[in-house]
Amino acid sequence: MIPIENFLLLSALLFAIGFYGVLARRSAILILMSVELMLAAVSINFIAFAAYMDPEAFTGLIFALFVIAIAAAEVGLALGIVLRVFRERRSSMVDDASSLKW
Amino acid sequence: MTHNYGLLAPEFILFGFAMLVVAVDTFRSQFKVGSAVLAATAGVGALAALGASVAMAGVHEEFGEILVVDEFTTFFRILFAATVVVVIAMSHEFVGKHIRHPGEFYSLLLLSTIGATFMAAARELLTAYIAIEVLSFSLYVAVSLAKTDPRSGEAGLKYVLLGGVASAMLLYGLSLLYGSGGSTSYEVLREAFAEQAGEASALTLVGLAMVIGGLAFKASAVPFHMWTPDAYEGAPLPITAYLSATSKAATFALLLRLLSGPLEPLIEDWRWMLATLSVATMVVGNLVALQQHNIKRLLAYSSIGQVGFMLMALVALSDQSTSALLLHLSGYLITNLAVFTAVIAFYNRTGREEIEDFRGLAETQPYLAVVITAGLFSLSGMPLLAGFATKFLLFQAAASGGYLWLSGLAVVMSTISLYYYLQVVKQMYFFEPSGDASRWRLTPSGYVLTAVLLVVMVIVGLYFGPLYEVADTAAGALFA
Amino acid sequence: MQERTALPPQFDRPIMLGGLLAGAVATPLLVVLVALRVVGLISSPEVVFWMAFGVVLAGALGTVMLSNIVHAALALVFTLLGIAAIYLLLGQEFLALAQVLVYGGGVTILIVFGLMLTNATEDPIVSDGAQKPFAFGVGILLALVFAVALLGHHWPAVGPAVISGAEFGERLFGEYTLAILTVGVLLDIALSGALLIARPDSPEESAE
Amino acid sequence: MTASDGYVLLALVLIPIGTSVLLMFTPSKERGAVIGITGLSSLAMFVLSVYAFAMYDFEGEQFQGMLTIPWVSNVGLLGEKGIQLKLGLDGMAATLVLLTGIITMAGTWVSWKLTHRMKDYFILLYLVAGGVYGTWVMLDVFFFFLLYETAVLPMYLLIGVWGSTRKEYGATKLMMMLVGASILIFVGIFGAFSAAGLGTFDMEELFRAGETGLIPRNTQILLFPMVAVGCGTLAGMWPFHSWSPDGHASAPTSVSMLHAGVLMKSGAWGVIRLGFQMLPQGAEYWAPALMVIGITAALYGAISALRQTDLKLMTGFSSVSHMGYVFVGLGTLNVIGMSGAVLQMFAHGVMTALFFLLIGGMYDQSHNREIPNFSGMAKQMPIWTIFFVIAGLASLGLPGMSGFIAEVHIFIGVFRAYPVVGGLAVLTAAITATYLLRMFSQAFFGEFNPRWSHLREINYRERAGATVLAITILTMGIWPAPWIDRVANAVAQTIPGVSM
Repeated sequence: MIPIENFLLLSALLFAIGFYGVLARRSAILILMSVELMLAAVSINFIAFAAYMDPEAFTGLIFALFVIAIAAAEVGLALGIVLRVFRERRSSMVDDASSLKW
Repeated sequence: MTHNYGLLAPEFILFGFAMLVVAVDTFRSQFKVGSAVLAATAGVGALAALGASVAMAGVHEEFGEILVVDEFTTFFRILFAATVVVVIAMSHEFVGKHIRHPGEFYSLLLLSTIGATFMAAARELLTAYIAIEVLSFSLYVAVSLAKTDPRSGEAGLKYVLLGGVASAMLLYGLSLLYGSGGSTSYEVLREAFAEQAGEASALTLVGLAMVIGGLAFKASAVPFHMWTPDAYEGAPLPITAYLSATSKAATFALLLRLLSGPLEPLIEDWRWMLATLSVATMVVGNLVALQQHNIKRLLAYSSIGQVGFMLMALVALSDQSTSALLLHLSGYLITNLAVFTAVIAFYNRTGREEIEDFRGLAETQPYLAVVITAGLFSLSGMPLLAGFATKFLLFQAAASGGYLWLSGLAVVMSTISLYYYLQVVKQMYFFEPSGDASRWRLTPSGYVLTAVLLVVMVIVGLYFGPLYEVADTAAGALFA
Repeated sequence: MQERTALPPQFDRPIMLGGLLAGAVATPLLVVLVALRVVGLISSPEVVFWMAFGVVLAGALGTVMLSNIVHAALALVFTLLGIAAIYLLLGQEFLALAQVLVYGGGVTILIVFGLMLTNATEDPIVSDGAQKPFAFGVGILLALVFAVALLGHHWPAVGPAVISGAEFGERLFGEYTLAILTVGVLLDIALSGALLIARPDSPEESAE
Repeated sequence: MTASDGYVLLALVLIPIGTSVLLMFTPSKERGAVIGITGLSSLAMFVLSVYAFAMYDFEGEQFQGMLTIPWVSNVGLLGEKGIQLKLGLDGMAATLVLLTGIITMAGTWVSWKLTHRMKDYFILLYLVAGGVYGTWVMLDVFFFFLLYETAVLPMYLLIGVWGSTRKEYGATKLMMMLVGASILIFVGIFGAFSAAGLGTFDMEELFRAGETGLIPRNTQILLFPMVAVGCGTLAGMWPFHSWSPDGHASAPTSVSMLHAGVLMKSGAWGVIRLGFQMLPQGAEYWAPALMVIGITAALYGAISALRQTDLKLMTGFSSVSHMGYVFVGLGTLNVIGMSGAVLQMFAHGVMTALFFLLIGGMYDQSHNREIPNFSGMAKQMPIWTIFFVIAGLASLGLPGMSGFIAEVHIFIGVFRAYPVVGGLAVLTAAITATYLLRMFSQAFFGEFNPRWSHLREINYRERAGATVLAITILTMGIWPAPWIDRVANAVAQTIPGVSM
């Protein structure tokens, strides 16, 4: 039996790494990938909690399923916008998109 | 398990009309009709939803474990439906000139309203989250819809990336709350947290902080406001108006549900967080607004400042402060929409959005100058207008809740806000117009819409009793 | 046209390098874990868990640290697949499957397409922002806060419950029908939105 | 006054505001229509004001002509009475209503010669008038404050658009200082409302709460300075007066008239209503401080006026000085001194309006306000000079003029309370006499400066306005009883803890 702490620790580290990526990276696509890491961490959390703490209602599982779906949709949408900006600017660096003050 | 889907009639109407708008758009070119037909379709849909919401006033019924339709929900439903009606009405001329996909534009407005309503109606975390994302996704797309303006895509990019981060934060917080409370249902969570009251575990606290942080982002509270000025500036103007209205109000609706429900037992733990946010938001928002030259950025920072005031009511959370907040929100929405309608009319005519460009508007279009002046004065809380009465009661509620210092600060900030609003007023009245000084006319719909909003603004400012009572009933549903 | 259409040749080297690196790290880890298992200090699922743990975190670190954007994307794939393994360990076959399909399939492909369309494959090296040290501090702090909060909590000593697919589906489409519908709206918004935004429509834009 | 006279009071507020609204829909090309509407409206206000003043029964109840319309109740933090549209007149307010009627009418006549956007000008001017009337008659703190702010707000545009020298600076400074001061009033109102815990903004209830100590004494002591400074800023109270001379210098004529003549009084009125009546225990505590501030202001204003060469600035500082007397009078805490304060509000209002009317009438022709540039004006403009001398003599408190009545009350009150301050007050009067007489001798008499031979006598509208004001000054000076009766009685009735 694996204690729940292990999963939670994994998720916490994953989230922190993702957050680091968001702050440190400049490429829009890399930031997007870092966000995906954070969302994956969330899913692990939800599933772990559901399996260990809430086996009757297991809402967490359903939550995780929705998170996966929505995260995927977010990638699609964000990439669409990246493409538009790229076409207008020929760059996918967030800092280069600077006609607005960052 | 059967659900009463009749409860969701307004949302189904919105959805149906959203699809209809897209369908009409598809066949539009074959029949050679302009985008007016889209606006009309969307407008009819929004009005129908508004009617259905009004017809359901007084209903208090639960939709399974996930939604509740009570006075609070109805209040926001009506608010959102009315807002979307106004936004559709104000955007027709603009859409023709500056929007890439009119059909999509209108259907997004309708669909996002569904998300906003569900945010107010959710009684369970999962539904609340999905509702947030429906609203946010619509806005990500809508912000990027402006034609030929490269700022639009950039704004959309920043918004979607930062929005994703905020969602992740919010979700992580929700997962911790779920882990600590063992359920996603507001009621069950409330019981679970009631046991922890006063000695909440570190897990709960971290979750709480992250949830508040994530929602603070959606409400654009400092320091989670970075996206706001950019999104406001880059977005097409009607969407800027919509961002400042519905997206904010919906976030507050959700916050109210959460804070008065599941998180209420932890009030001592989140109160100081919100107080800090409130102070930072009103100070930063209003001070940074002083340096803006672009009307959209000015309104962005001013709306940030307003969020600071609204957060104050959450800090002093009570039945009274909630009703004051709901009243203030309604007044703020009306005022903001009036200002934006006028600014859009100005933009349609001149294509300009710097504050300096408003120079001499009192000569060239005195009526519009009056509307903008009244709106800005109302935002800063000047008398005879909505802003005065609603701010008065809001600040009073905070003071009565034991936060006299906070409302004192709010009044100071409110006064500072007057200074930057005056910069706009000054341009319009004190100086002669530069360049083309001939008078011009608004479109008839522009006249009607601004006039209606102006009148409502004055009515709310002077005879706010009925609206206040409605808000009070809505607030009562939370604190029953 | 080349014969191989699956991936552009730029991907060859990273895949090979990644494989080598993963092998180099994973083999000793595997050896240690198996040894521990043989001695009887940990159980079989735990062996799998720690392996997945290693893969997920290594992939995540690769995603946020590699300066070659294509490498980073591939590292992400490792992470996402590792997470699917975690779901299996938690007894959720259905979600593991969804994870593999949605992420391993859909998202990865999307990102690779995104990279290719934005010419990242021609010049895959990106530099990070100057706020890196700050970001590092924040990341460490966040991890510490979470670790303290999580490990300090008193958790019940039970194993994960296995929820059958049937049960899951019943609840999903019973209680959460509306959520499914709403997510449908959301997906519609996202996909049609992405399409419309990405598509150049006006002549002056496409001429560019 | 009968109960139905409440509608007269309501009309006093609604007529000017209604006129504003009506003007908005009048085409700005129709100057005749604008003049007609404002003429009728100002006449109606004047008549109703005189009626209200005359019908007030000074031996009757404290508040007369009560009209209460429930507005918002039993929601949120508002209780049974909540916010009411509650009107009523007491003796002090009756006096000030009369003042407003007179000055608005005279100011309207004078403004008809405007050529630049006259319609917009009147819209704003009448909003100010409506707001000021509201502060006199409202007996609900919410509406009191609402109308108080309504009166302040249009000043920004009035000065900014129609003003003269440094108008942008003057307008912004005025606006920011006055609205900034409102912060303090806001906080004061909040504090009192919350401390009383009655859930109502009804003034009578709050007055009672203040008197009985339902608003605790310490709270009152804390809140009174906020209210006093907040309202005092509008009243030009030293050291928060600095907006006032700048504002006056840049404001157009009738705005200066209405502003110095009426609006500043509503600041002092706020100190009386929200300070002395709502927070009486706090007022008692702070009265000496108020007196010190008042006498400092009086001296400072007089000495500053002595140094000015610009006519409008001189009058502006003279206003600061005269408003200082008002605070001195209030600080005495005895009936005679406090009555003097209210009488001074009236007397100063009329005479300062006359000053600004005359200065404006002359400035429009000469575009010059420097006293040394003028000489022997009495020869060129005798009628103008006569009016000016009347105003000046009233200002320095000559017997037979309104100023005398007011100042005599204040002096008596002060000598009873604090003889030393009384001495200073007399000194101030002497300085006032000095700068006024010096100005007379420089500008009106002596060798005529031929540079001004093109100046003509002020026009008939200005003469009419000046006549009304001068008659008021003389009437009050010669037959002061109606004023004194109303005010003294009201003071004795309404301000608790006041000694004879």
